[in-house]
Order: sequence, then C-alpha cells, then structure tokens
Amino acid sequence: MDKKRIPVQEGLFIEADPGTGKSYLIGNKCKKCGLTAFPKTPVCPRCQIQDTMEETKFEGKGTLDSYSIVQAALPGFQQPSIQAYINLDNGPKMWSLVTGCEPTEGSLKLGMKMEMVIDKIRDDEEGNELISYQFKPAGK
Amino acid sequence: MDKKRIPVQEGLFIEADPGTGKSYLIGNKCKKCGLTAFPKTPVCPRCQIQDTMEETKFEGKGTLDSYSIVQAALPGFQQPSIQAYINLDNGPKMWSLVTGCEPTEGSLKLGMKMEMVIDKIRDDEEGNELISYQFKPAGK
Amino acid sequence: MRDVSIIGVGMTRFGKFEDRDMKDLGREAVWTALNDAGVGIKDIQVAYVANAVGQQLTELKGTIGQHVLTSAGIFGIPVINVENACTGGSTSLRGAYLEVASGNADVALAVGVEKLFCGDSAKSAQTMAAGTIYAKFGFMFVALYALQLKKWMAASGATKLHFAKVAAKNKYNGSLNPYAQFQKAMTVEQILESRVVAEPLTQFMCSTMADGAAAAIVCSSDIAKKISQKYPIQIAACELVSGTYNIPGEEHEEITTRAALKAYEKAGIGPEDVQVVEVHDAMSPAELRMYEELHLCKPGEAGMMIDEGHTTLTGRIPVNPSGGLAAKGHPISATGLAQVYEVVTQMRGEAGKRQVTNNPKVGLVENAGGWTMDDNAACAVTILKK
Amino acid sequence: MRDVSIIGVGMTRFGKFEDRDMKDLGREAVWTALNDAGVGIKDIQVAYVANAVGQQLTELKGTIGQHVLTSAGIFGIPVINVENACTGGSTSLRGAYLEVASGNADVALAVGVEKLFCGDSAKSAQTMAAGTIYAKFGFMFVALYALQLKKWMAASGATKLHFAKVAAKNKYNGSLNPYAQFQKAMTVEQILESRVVAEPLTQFMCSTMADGAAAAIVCSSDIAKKISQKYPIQIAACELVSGTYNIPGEEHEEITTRAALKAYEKAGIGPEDVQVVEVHDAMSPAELRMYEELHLCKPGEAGMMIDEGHTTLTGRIPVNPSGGLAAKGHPISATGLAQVYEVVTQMRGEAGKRQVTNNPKVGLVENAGGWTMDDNAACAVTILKK
Ligand SMILES: [Zn+2]
Ligand SMILES: [Zn+2]
Repeated sequence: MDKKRIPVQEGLFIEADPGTGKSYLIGNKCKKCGLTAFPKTPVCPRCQIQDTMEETKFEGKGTLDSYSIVQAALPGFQQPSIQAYINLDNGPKMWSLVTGCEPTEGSLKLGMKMEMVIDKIRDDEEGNELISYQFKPAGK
Repeated sequence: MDKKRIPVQEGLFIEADPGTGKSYLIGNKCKKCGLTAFPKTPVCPRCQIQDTMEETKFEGKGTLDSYSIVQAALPGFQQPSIQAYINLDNGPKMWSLVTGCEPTEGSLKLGMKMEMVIDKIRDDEEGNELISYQFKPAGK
Repeated sequence: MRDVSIIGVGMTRFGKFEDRDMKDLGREAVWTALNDAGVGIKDIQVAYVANAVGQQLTELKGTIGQHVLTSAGIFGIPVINVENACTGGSTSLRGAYLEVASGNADVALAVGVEKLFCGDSAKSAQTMAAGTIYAKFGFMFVALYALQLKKWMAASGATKLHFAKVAAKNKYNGSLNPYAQFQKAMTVEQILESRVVAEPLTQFMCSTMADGAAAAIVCSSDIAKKISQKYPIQIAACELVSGTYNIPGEEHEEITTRAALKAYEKAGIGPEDVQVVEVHDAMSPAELRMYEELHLCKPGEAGMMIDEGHTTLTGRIPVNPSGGLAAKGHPISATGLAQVYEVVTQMRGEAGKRQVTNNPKVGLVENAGGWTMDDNAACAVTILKK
Repeated sequence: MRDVSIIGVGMTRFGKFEDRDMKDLGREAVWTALNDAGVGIKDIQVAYVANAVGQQLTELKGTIGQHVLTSAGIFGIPVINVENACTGGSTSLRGAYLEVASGNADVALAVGVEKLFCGDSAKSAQTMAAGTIYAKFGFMFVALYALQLKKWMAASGATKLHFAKVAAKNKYNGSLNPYAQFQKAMTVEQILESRVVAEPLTQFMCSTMADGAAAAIVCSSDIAKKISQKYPIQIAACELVSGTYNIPGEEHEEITTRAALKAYEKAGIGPEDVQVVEVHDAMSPAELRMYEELHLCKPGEAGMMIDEGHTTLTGRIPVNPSGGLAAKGHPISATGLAQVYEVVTQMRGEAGKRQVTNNPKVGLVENAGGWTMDDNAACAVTILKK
C-alpha cells in the first residue's frame, strides 16, 4: 500500500507540484493597519475590530530569530530537534521546526537567512507521512 | 488463554467462593445516626461531620423500588436491559441492572423481593469478563 | 450590589456542523452578541466561557475560553473557564453577573460553546454517557429519567399522552425557530408511535447531540440605560445550586425547586408573575415536571397545563417557545445561554414567527445538568425582567 | 467591596500516588483547610474547584468539583468548576474572593485538585504536551522556555550558573518541606551536570508531573476576626489576566508584569513592600525572570539577587520557600493554591524548618499557565497581608 502525504493541518500551506512553482504559507493581513498573521487570525489584534483581515500568501523566506536544540520529543517526533522562531519576510514572527542541518549549536546563526520547505514531520499510526512547513538554512 | 473475571470496580463487593458462603456488598454506616450508604461515602450526608462512618456489609436482599426496560445500551452492554432501583434490606436505595428474567413489562412487580448476584455485565476489550453486582427476582 | 442588565445576546444555529470548530462557533455567537449590544471588542472587561467535553472531543485541551475569545479578537482580560455539565451556560452567566453586580467590572461577557460531533459518533456517544461514574456499570440517563417519570406519573396523574402533547408543542415551536436543529413540526401520534427508548419515553421525546454556541453581554443597569441599543433586560436573580443527598424515606426537595425558591426570593418575584419560560427538557416530559417544581402550577396540575394550552406560544405562560432541547438541540454548555437568548428575544418582541403574544415583562430560565449522589449535579434558575 | 481574609489552608503532599484518586486527594486538602480554619462542612456557602486534565486522565468526566466535594461531605451549595491550565488554583481563589468581597457569600471555599499519574505515563506526557494546539507540529514547551531564556540572558546578563543557583536554592528549600515531592537538596554542580534538555535548561531545573490538591477557605475580614482560630491573612488583591498578542517589532508587556501592576495598584502595596514570594517556576530559571517582571528588582539585577542570597530563606525577600514547582511538584490546578498555602503558612510563622526569618507582613503569589497567541493563556498575582 502506498504511503500518503497528509498535511498535519489543513489550510496552513500550499505545496507546489514537484518541479513547478513554489510552496506558500497561507496567512492574512489587516486592510487597515497592515499587520500580518500566520496562521490566519479572524480579527486584527492591533485594531480589534471585525472584518479587517484578508487572506495573503507568504513565500516562506525569512531570518532566524532564535532557536533551541531539544533533547526530548513527543511520541513519533525526531529527537533531538531544532525548534525556532523565524522572522518571515513581509510577515510575522512564527514558530517552526528546523530541518536540513545538524542539530548542533554550530550549525545555526541568529539572523541567518532561512527558507520554508514542506516536508514530513512524522509518520502517523497508519504509516502515512504527516507533512508540514519547516524551515532550513537558505540555499541548502 | 483463559478468560479472567475482573470486577468492574474494586471495593464494591466480595464474591463468595463457589458453593461456600455468600457474596456481599460493601457499604458503610454512620455511627451517630445510623444512615447507611452504598457505595461507601466518606462523610455521613445527614450529620455532615467527619469520622462517623464505619464499614458494613450488606447481604444483598431487597425489594424492587422501580424499574425501566431500556431499548438502548452503551457499547458492550446487552440491549434491552432492565435498570432498577432496589431498596436494600437494612440498607439504602441503590441503582442496579436486573438479570434472571425476561426484559418485558410482565416479568417484574414493584415491591417484589430481589436478591443480589455477582455476574458478568460485559466483556472487556481483551475478552475478559467484567463482573459486578446485579439483582434478580428472589428465589429464581 | 448593583442592578445588572443583559444588553446583547447571540447564538449560532444548533446542529451538526462538521466543518466548524469551537473557535468558529464561539466567534459567531460572541460577535452577534457584541453587534446586538452595540459595544466593541475592547469594551469587554471580563469573560466567562463554559464548555463541558471539548477536552475529550476536540483538539482544544485547555484554556478553551482563551482560544475561542482570541479568535474573536478578545484578549488580555480575565478569562474564567467554567464547567458545570449541562448547567455550564448558566454558570457562565452567573459569573458575569457577579462581576458586574459587585462593581468589579462594568461590562462582562458570558459564553457557552460545545462541539459534540467529532467525526466519530460512537466516541461522542460514549463521552456523553461517561458523564456519570456509573456508566461502567451500564447505567443510562434515559433509564433514570424513565424511572423517575413512572413514579411521577403515578403521583401527578400525568400520562404518556401528556408527554407526547408537550413534545408536539415543542416540535411545533422549533419548526418556527431558525436557530433550531430540527425545524419540523410533529403530531402527537407521530411522537407516540416513534420507537420506545425506555417506557414511557419514545425517540421523539428525547434531545439529541448538537454543536453550537451562545453568548450574552451584561453590564450595570445604569450604564445599560445609556449605551444599550435595545431595551435592556434586567437579571433579577441568577441562582445556582448543586445536588443534595437523597436519603431513602426522607423528604428530598427537588433541586429545581431549591434553585427556583432562591431565585424568587432574590428577585422579589413570585411564580405567578412569570410570563415566559425556558426549561431544561433533555427529555420532553421533564417540562411537565418543571411546571410543578417551579411552582408554575399546583401539584397535580401539570397535565391540565398542557391540555388547556396555557404553555403554547399564545397561552397564558408560554414554555419553551424556542422548541426546547429536543427540537432546538442540546450542545451541553451552550444550552443555558441559548435559553437566555430566547427569553431575552421574546421579552424584546423580536422572536418573529415564534413570538409569544402575552408581551412578557418577566421571564424565567431553568437549566440543570450532571449527576452526583442520585441527584443532578447542578441547577440554575435565572429570572429576567424589564 | 468588603475586605476578605484567608482563615484556613490545606494541602496534600505532592507526588505520585497511584492508589489515590481526585476525590481522596481533594477531601484531604478540604478537610485540612476546614480544620485549620475551625469551621464545619455546613459553614461553606459556595465553592470553586479547579481542575485541568481530569477529563482526559481520570474517570471523572465532568462536574469534578461536585464529585470531590460530596466525597468531603459538602453538597447543595453553588459549585463552580473552573479551568485555567496551571493558573486554575488562583482562578479558583479569585472566584471565592469575589463571592465574599461582593457580599454574595460570607464563607467560601477554593480548591485545586489534579491527578496526572494514571498508570500510563506516555498518556500523561501526551496529555501535558497537548495543552497547546501546536503539539501536533512537534512544538514543546521546554523549547519555548529555552528560546525565551536565551534572549533574556543576553538582555539581563543572567547566566546558566545563575539558573543552577536558583534551582539549588529551591531544591534545598524543598528538602525541608514535608509536602514536597522531592525532598532532596542538590548542589549547583549536580544541577549543571544533569542531562541537558534544551540548552540552557538541564533536567533538574525542570518541574515534573505530580498528583495533589490544595484548598483555602476565605471569609469577610470582619467575620474572620471573630471566628478565625489563627491570624487571618487578608487578600489585598487577586488579579487575573489573559495573554496578549505579541506583535513583532512592538513592545510586548509581559503577562506577569501586567498582572502584578494591577495587583499592586489594587492592594495599594508596592513591590518594595513584599517580603515573601512564591512564583510559578515550571523551569527554575523562570524565577529569575520573575524577580524583574514582578519589579522585585531592577532590570538586569536578577543575577545579583541570587548571587547575594536575597531570596533564600534567611534573605531579605525569600522566594519559593516551599521549593517551587521543580522541588515541590506541579499538579497543575493545585499549584496556585499550594503557593497560597505556603505564603499563608510563612506569614503565620508555621513553616517549621523552612520558616523564613524576616517575619513577613506582605506576601505575593504569581501563578501563570497555558499558551495562546505566543503568550501565556493566563496569569494571576495575589497579594496577601496581615
Ligand atoms: Zn489592524
Ligand atoms: Zn449520620
């Protein structure tokens, strides 16, 4: 039986077909004040009035805000992991797992350029791949 | 593999060895006012002060207070079932499943004598028998 | 303590909404209530949010109020998550009421939200049943209702026909309510001929599962007079009690009666003054018992109340104009605030096709739930006046 | 609003109690508090009961307060079940406080009870992690703490050695506390050399799972003077807030600071007056941050506070004399009331071997928890005085 790739949550990202176009994160933006959000928030937290948010896509480029190498994991997840905050270009700060480099203090530098990648984060109970956005050092 | 008989909850009853003695319900009684309880209550609900309750055993004789034939069941339980309140001799009113008679309106009469029996109420996920107190028409 | 009024109410339709989560449902109810009151997100100073089984059936495993409210744009303020089985909605209202009555806040929000359909109906059913610790012995609530009703029928003279008449009245009311889960009228015969669940209860006398949310915004009556867009409805009393031990052979005062007597006393309003009522009829016949237990009629008169039509939309004292739990649906913690929504809407004269015709000045909400010690775990009675 | 005082406190030891359920734990805490106050079961007029994950890990699936309280002989009264993640205990106290302050009740009970060990440690761990909706992405709280601490270290000048010193102070305090889960002192070296969980956090800096319960009885200060067996401790403030949106590039006021400033203002008491403190140190280094966020010292002075011993049992302002969460254990909803237990006990001079030596007249409890919008879901700061 073929393993399926299943998004860990719907509505967060669009995965590009292999070889064509780009993957995107789906967030939203306040028409009034310009605040951006990922994941989408129904109300602008700065304006706090209804109906100012509209959907927007983020390309998934950003910089490393902070990170931690974690020697513990929830069931099914890799240990150690790198957990980080990314400052998204033209977007908000967001939490993400980091992939594409060794989980050692030397492999990351605060402020370095990062790029989003859609990849497996763990297998589910039926052996399917649960996929989500992650970030890796840009160009790697 | 042998099926085990497992009490659905510990501390509610003592099952007699086959052929010897009797089974009992384990309740308690207020040293101050005589109120009886099943299952055990840590505080006498009439006196509402600490440390008046002491353990007591009920023989499991009683009368039928009220009953209902239920054409629905929780997963694993028999449908229909007879669910009843029993007035326990020298004890409180208590809820119980009724066994040992057809689940039809004609087979029970309010006020009739009932007696306690320890028997299977359902199988668990591993195929063991979950046992509990139940009541049946006396002498049947 | 200050007088407190309801200045805004909101609710979602109740039903099975497979693609809506609690944040989505809660937000709709909260925003509707805010718009109804004409106040903004930033005006809310404290919020109480009721939920019963979200931890078991949804992906929200805690601080559900904060998750729901931030999705509605409300954050930073004190948020108190409450649970009281089916009485959660009223418990939430009571909290908001006390905040304002005490002067601790000027404007407070009460929300009830519940999501019972989780894509696995066996899991939902198991969760509903597990509300009592006797579930593992095979105990079912419907049997308990049946046992009690059989005894009560003997005492009151009410019959199965009366039960069906109450159910039919409520199905009719529900057919006129755009927020009801089941908007279909039924005849007395259809109800009597539906499947027997536990004699004397048939299928169409019983409430079913639903998703939904409801909300109310309260503020001090003085402020309400200044800011309310609509006629403010005063909370004359909101009294909560828990169950008592039922000692065999001794008088046991019904939990509903205990809550109601406290509420009547607090409000300075008697049952004879009440003109519109929502009661907690998880099984339709419970409504008949409530007529007596709330002292809306004398003992033994419940059957007469329905025979003579006193509790229909056009009657002397309409009961469950919303359709009640069996027609409107019963999303546990949302129910109490949906009852408040209904009575407020009726008292404002905004209930459309199901509008009662007696121009009620005083309304009452009864909301009970849970099971401990052979009694309901909680019961709240709220009295509203204008 | 009336002045409100705590007249009785009680708690169980915290730890792994495989053969005790929530009813058993709750009853012990409630009875101990009743006996401490010298009031009877029937004197309690309203109760708030906090629990976080009982629905997921125990057989009690709702109205947990009623189940726990009836087992302690308390029933019939209004029972409000509250949840606020790790802030549940303080939320419960706040409710009891408001009941009495408003005059709605004269004597009120606040309980927090939690059962985390369920015979399946994987299930318990999963449940703890699932408190955030990001768990399914692999998000771990310990990583969050580590991320924040790394930034904070850069800003404040605090070092990993400071973190270990705080942890060692608290392990020592815990070694003197008969109610603590871990009653074993540890050296700074042992803590630094324990397994790294997420740099800069090591194993012995982190709190673990525990079962336990705690309770407090409050009444109006006037009545307290008449009936209290012991010196009543007044609740000068009990302020709850929820998290705020953290907008990148904009100032984000810490949730603890927001709660503390509200509490200081309400109490008319400044941080310079505080003489004994319990803070919510789910990871020991969080205590250092609290020194600054609660304004117990100036920004950048946290390291100095621990270096100079100001917060030890014999210091100028003892912090976490109980041992804090990492030594005492952290049964989610019981924690806030156990913190109150500790501060009341210290202010009465009844803390035995761990008694602080500055004869405190003013105490403070900080209790935070949950996670929404990149901030804690809730935080409460309570100020006590005698
Ligand atoms: Zn905006
Ligand atoms: Zn007694």
